[in-house]
Amino acid sequence: MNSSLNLWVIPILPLAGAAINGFLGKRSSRQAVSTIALFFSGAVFAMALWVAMRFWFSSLTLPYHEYLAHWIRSGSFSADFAFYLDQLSLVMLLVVTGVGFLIHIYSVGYMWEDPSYYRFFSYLNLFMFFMLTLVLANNYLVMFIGWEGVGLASYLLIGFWFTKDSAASAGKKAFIVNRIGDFGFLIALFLLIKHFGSLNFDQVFQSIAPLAPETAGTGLLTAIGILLMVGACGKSAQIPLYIWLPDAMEGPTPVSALIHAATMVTAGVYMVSRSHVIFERAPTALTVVAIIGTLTAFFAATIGIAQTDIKKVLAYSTVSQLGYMFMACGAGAFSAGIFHLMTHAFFKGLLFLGAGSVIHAVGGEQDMRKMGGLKSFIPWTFLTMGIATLAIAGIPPLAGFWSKDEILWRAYQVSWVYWLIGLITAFITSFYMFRLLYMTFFGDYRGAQADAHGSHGHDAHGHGEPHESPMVMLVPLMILAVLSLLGGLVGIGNRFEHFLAPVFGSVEVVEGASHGTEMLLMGVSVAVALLGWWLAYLLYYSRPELPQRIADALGGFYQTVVHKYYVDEIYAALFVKPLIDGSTRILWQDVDRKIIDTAVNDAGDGARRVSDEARHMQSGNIRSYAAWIAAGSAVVIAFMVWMGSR
Amino acid sequence: MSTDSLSSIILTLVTFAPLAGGLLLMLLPRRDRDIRIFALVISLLTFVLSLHLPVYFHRAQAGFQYEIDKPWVSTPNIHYHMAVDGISLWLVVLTTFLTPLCVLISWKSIHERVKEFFILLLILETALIGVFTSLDLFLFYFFWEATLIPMALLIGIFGHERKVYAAVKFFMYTMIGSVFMLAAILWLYAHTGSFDFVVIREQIAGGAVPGFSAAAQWLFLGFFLAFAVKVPLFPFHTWLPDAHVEAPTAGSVLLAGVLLKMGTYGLLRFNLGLFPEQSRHNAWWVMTLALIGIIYGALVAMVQPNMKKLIAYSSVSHLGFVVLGIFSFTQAGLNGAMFVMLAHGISTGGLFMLAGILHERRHTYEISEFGGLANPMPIYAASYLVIVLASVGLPLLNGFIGEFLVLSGAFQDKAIYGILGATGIIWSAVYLLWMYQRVFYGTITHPVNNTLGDLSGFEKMAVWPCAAAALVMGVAPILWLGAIDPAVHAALTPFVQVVGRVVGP
Amino acid sequence: MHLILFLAFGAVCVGGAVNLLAQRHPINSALSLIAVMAALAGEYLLLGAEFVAAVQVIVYAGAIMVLFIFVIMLLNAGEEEQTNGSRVAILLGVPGMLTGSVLVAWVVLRHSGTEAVPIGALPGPPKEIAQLLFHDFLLPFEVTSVLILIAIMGAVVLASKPERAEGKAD
Amino acid sequence: MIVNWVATFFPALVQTLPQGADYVRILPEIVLSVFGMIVMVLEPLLDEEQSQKILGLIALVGTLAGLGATWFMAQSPGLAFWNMVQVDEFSVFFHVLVIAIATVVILISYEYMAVQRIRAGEYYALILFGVVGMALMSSAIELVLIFIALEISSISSYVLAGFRRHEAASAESSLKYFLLGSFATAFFLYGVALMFGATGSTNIDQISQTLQSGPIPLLAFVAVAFMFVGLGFKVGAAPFHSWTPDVYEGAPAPIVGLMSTAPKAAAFAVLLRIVFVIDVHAIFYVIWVAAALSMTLGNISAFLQNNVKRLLAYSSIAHAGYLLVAFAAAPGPGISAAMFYTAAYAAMNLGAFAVVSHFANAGERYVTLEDYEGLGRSSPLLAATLTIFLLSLIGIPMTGGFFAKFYVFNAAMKANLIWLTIIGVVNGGVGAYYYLRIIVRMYMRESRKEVPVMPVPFALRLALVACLVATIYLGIFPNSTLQYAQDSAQRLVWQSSFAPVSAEPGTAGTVVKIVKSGI
Amino acid sequence: MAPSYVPLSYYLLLSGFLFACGVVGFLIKRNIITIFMSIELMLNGVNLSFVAFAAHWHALAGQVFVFFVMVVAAAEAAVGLAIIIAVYRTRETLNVDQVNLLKL
Repeated sequence: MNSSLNLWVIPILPLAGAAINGFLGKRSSRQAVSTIALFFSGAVFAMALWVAMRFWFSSLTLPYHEYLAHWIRSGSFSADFAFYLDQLSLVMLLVVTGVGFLIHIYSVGYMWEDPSYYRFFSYLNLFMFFMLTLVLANNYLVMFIGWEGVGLASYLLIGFWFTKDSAASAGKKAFIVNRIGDFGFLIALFLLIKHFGSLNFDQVFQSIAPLAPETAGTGLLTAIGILLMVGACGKSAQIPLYIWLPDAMEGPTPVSALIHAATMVTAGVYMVSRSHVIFERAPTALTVVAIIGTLTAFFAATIGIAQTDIKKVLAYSTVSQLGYMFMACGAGAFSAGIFHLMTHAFFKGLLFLGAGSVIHAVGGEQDMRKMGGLKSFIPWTFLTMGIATLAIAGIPPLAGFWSKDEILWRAYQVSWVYWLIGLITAFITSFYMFRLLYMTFFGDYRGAQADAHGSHGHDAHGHGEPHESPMVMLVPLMILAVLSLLGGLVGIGNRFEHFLAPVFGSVEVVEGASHGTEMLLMGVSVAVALLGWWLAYLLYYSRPELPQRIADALGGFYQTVVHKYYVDEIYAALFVKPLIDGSTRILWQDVDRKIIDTAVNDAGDGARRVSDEARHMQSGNIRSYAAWIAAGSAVVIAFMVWMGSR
Repeated sequence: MSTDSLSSIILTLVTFAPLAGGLLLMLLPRRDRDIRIFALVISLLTFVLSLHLPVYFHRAQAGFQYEIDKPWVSTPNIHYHMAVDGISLWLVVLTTFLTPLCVLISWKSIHERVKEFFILLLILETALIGVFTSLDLFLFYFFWEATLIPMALLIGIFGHERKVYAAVKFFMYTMIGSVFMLAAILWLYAHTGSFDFVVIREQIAGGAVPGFSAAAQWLFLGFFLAFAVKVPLFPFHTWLPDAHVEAPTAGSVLLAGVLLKMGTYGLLRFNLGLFPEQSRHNAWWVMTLALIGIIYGALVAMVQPNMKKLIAYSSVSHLGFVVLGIFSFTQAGLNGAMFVMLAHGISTGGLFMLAGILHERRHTYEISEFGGLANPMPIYAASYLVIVLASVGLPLLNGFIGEFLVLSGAFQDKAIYGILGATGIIWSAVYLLWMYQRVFYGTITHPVNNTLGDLSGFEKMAVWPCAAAALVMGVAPILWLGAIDPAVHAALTPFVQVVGRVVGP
Repeated sequence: MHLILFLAFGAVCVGGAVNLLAQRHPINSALSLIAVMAALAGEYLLLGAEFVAAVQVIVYAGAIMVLFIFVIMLLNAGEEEQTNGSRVAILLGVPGMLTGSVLVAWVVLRHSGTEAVPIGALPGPPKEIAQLLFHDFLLPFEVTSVLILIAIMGAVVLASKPERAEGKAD
Repeated sequence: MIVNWVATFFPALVQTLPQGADYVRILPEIVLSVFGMIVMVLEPLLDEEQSQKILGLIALVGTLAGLGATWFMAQSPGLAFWNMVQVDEFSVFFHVLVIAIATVVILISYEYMAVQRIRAGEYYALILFGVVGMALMSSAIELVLIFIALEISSISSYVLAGFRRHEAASAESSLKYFLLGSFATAFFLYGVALMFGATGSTNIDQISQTLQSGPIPLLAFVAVAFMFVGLGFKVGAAPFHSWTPDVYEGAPAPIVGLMSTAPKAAAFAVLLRIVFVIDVHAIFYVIWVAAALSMTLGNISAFLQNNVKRLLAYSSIAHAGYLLVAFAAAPGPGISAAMFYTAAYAAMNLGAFAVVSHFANAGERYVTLEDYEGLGRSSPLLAATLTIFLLSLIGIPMTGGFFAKFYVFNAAMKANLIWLTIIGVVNGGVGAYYYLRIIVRMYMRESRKEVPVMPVPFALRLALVACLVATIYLGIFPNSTLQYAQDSAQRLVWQSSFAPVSAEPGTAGTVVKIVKSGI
Repeated sequence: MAPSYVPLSYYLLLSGFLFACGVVGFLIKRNIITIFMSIELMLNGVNLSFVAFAAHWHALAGQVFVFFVMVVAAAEAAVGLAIIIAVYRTRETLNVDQVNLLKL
């Protein structure tokens, strides 16, 4: 029997931090603000660790339920504030609080100069609150609180520098695109309510578990699965709703690291994994997940090749890596997905923070073409980012290698097509990541000595030349670098899978025959990663003039890739513009004004016109009046005679 | 006074306290400050009195409570019959909650004919409360019509440029809509000999009304038309943007916050209560209109260049949710509809107050006149954001609960209703956040905006309760749903043929 | 005999009425109206209403018509101008009137037929009329005085020259 | 007393002389006539300044005495003067109404006379005498007397309409009223003649008995048609309404207040008796159409009206239409609804005209809507008062107009006149527009013209308060008035010598059925 | 006197004709005085009906009615002619088509 963990404290702590900083921060010093923010995010991390310890030392059995209070009650339907902890959420909990805490620390340094310092930490803590709610939810609706809430936090943080139009627009875009996904999510919830009468994970899954897997194409669970995937697409930036994530880089870099790489964007993966009971019984939905994941992984990676903005590269990389996770889920390897989620949180968080450090170093410049040769200026950053790059490229024995390989192997078991595309993506990933590394840290420094980008406030202490970040920023980098180095080791020998087995079911027994195949595939993928590295080395270090020539040779296609396949433009032309123009011209001007309101006013005018006509009966002439009387009486008499003689 | 004896007259007290205050106000000398304070005191007093209702309300009990039933006119048989159930209870409290805020928000903005303004406001409050508390159809109609004049005058006297057009349009539109209801009420009286809602309902349910089956559809339409204009349901909505844009802030707040609810309340109470059969037959097109309202209202709101018009069209959209929920005949749908009514009252009331605050400073509602306001007015921007998010339907704020329940209910009725309705959550994010961005984000384009002052004390007192209420309603909806749920369940008993739907979620 | 007399008086009546309409000078119209009234007095005699006939001649043809002629003279009314102020009167009023009269004529004929029913002994001795007038119809008779009072006052107020009391409203 | 004394000593005279009770039953008329004559006689004896005040006061006392006399009259219900008049609740109701209207009109005139410099003597005397006629109309049950009374009220109205005779408009108004009024009277008279021909009687009760005894002769149908034309004219019902706007526009404002209420009420009383006592069913269709036409035409025509008096004239046509709706409804609730309506209408319309006549100023210069702009600011109390009357005319709750309309439509609905009810309620909605225009002008527009606002004198204040109290009283406590109207309606239907109505579906039901089947 | 052998309907038709002539006169004549005379013509027509019906019913009430009509006619004539004079004073015309200040 578990004694109460008081899990509710976990989300409440950052909320308290957010509230304190939000209401009082404006009048407090930066030190006070950072103390509050760090205290609350640290405390929540400590508490997560404590929970994990208790589990580790077996004083806690999972899953663990905690009921807090009523929320919505309508008839027999109820959704209450209640929390749920199992191995899956424990992993998420640790990742979110851990990475979150590190990024809080980092932000103290990164945002120190910003005039809205308090606001940033308030938002950041708010984000933690919602993210933890999402992770710890006991039912879909509470999860939805977190789900929408992280969207809100993301909106606020992307638009943190709201005076920049692009930032404000990006925030709005993120929220709205997320809402489109939420639309699918909601419909899925309605289906669940309609057919299972509840949104509690336990109840829903218990009702579903006995059901047989549905045959392809039809069925309730398929619908629910696909709709949930729509929601996940929104949150986790998958095709076709990935478009907001690259724009989200308008936010401060720690935000990109925390929300748009490590935690929030993985919520979709978490949710799909959480709903694995549904997906496992809906093969079609699973296939959809796999296809979307695979396509996104490949598609986003190709865009990443041509990007020159350091954060944009990382953004597309994130999209691509999330695609991997969905590929895993689609292949039924939920634990592999979660594994990659975790390692990705480490190295992508690290990459973003490193990028932030770079940007910090070069005074706000984000264009890699204006960087170069930074390794001597910022060696620590270079070192940590290098580790992260190796990790994401899949060079053993770093974290990314283990998780990515697991996914590719599991995908191969489902279909070699997934594997192949995944492999190609791995090659591209390796290429653009090393491209990033070479362009940024090698060669000569191409940036301006004194920069004009003073708008962001984090670079106020004017730059003579690039300089290393303060320790408060470097320490999180180092910790994450260590995690990126070693984090993958927990997956050796399927230990991670075993850990999650109570959630996802036991690990399949791997046949001996395929063990060799697995080794082979592993070798191939390592080779591919090295190939990518080599190509990047070739193009961006030893023969830097080549990329331009290749670009020229490719011409239109290159342009298409640079412009991200014009997807934003296509969406704008297909949806946004018709919607706005149509609403303005057809709905508002035509239907509302011209038809409905005109009809109303015409009725009034018509009455007035009739009135004018009626008034002219009143000609002022006595004889006319007498005529009316005479004619009227004639009618009356005629009628009465008719009635009387009937 | 013991609570029991207070409970027996509390409705009368709550209903007529503002009127009495208004009459007293007439006698007061024209010293604006005193008048404002007096009006505030009266409205607060009414609010405090009205709190008696939820506090002593027996939540688990579905029927009418705090009932008073005294004969008023013997022939025709008109009774002074008032009572509240879980449905009307909250609408009364909503009214009394919003009125003091209206007084506060008008504190500085009304500086001419102050006395008249507050007298009208208080009279309006009485009429509004009366609409929700009266159970006698005559009494209901009485209060229903009585809301027209003070509202029209508030718009017409204290409004903006095209106030006369708007006031007349508002008046005529609703007047003509409601006469059909009068005809239907008269028919019911002629055939049942009673104006009493409960009596008539029982007679109809018992099949004791001669000629009812032939007339029922017309009666349904008679009531429906009056309510549809008030809601307003597409395509009867065009009075709303005009009325809102021209109305003074307090007028808009009450108009959106409470007056529109009269329509949906009427649909719920009377159309569903008296004509369950017809309601079911007509549900498909009513829901279609509601869906059109949701989507159409949102799309038109999206492209409005005028902030108040935008909010007005958003009301069309939101009220579409209410109607959708009501005509889904599901527990969730009706609960949700009720909750959207309350939530919309709070959040749209808040939005109108905020718009009014801006208008006071800049004398315009044009969105293009603003931009970058978050810098000079951070508190204002933050408050605005909270209300916007409540309106967008963010979980843990009030908008979400209602919309979720409504859509869930509609979905249970027919999937397509829920799906189309759910697009509304996308639209609301689109138009509100876009508007928010254009007003608050970016750089300041009009230098005068740099000098705008942040919220004043009175404005804070007016806006923050709304924000707080939005939060409380979002976090602890159970406080409201606890009373709503049994009442809705009772309202749905005539629909018990579809048992699964009713008792189900 | 009666029929001949009826027709004779009737012819005068009809002729007078038509002449009233046809004449353009009001004096001529007035004179034809007097003829109508005189002829009507004859009809009354035929119907046995001697007293009514006498009063008809004295009051109607005598007093009232004199008043008319007096006013015509006073105002020096000339020939009628043929203005067309009202198309409605011709287009709507006259046809309406014609339909009405045709219908009434039809009803009257249907009601009392055309047989020459003797319409009874003549019931009109002044004594009985007096009995009726001062007993059964006492109240209307008395009330008539109020009517006449009003008429007098009205005539005085309206016809008196506006110089006396009110002066010019400024 | 004297009569009793005479009776003791000259028993033979008892047969021929009216009894004491007979005089009591026309006491109000006697009192009013006497006061009228006093005013008339005193007029030449007083100089201009004095006469207006003193004669006004005397007239006022006269009407109040008339009200008192009505109380005495009410104590001895019954027939008088050999079935000439009948005193019952019905006639008492209209007596009180008509005399009360006259009282208020005199109060209103008090200021008006001074401003317009009108000769007071004849004016007040004519009002008093006119009221005699109107009062008699409501109690007369003999067509002769009805005719005379009608003429008294009409002729005094003709004269009063032309009282501002130096104004061309006033003279024209008078002429129009007179010519068309006489024209319509001739129709009424022809109807009486035909009714006499059809039944051999001019007494309403006898006529009704004769008609009940056998098949109704065709002549009676035509007779009722003619009488309806005459009375329809008097009440201003379409299509016999055309005189109203012109006459109201030209006549002095207080007199319009009088004309639009008192003679109308009296004419409605006559119409009620004729319609319900001389029960020729077919007329209900005519009334149905006239009601619908009046409402619609009156409301529609008023839309664009800029002259307030004229606007109120059109409104009075519309209100005549609403009243006729009650006529078209079954006798039971219909009669009482109509009676309530006349009372409520009198209160609110008179109030409105009181404000109009005060505001019109010398020579009635300020009677257009433009003149009313900004009145809410320059003269808030007056504007508020007018607003309440207008709201009552619209039919907004808390005012008499609301209950009046409500009762009327309720009656119509009871009688199953669904379409007429719908036409009525829609008209009630649409009609709100033009009243609203006045309110809009007063409150929502700024004054563009220099319009003098005079202080409200005491008498007018009194009149306004009286109207206001009546309007609001009827709007909140309609019960007693309605109860009284219902009792008298019951009596009216009972005494009309055919089967009781509300209990038996005989009369009411058949009427309803006939009307319903046709429409 | 000997009983009348003229059918009642003849009288009534004559009466109706006179009434109709009066109406037509009102409609087509322009001179106010003539119009007023038309009204008198109508009243005369009615009177004939009364007397005829009185004879028909042996009811003197009809004849009495005629007296009252005459009185009323006299009163109307007095007032009417006074009104006509008043109109003539203000408008200087007796043409009814020109007395149309008040309209619409």
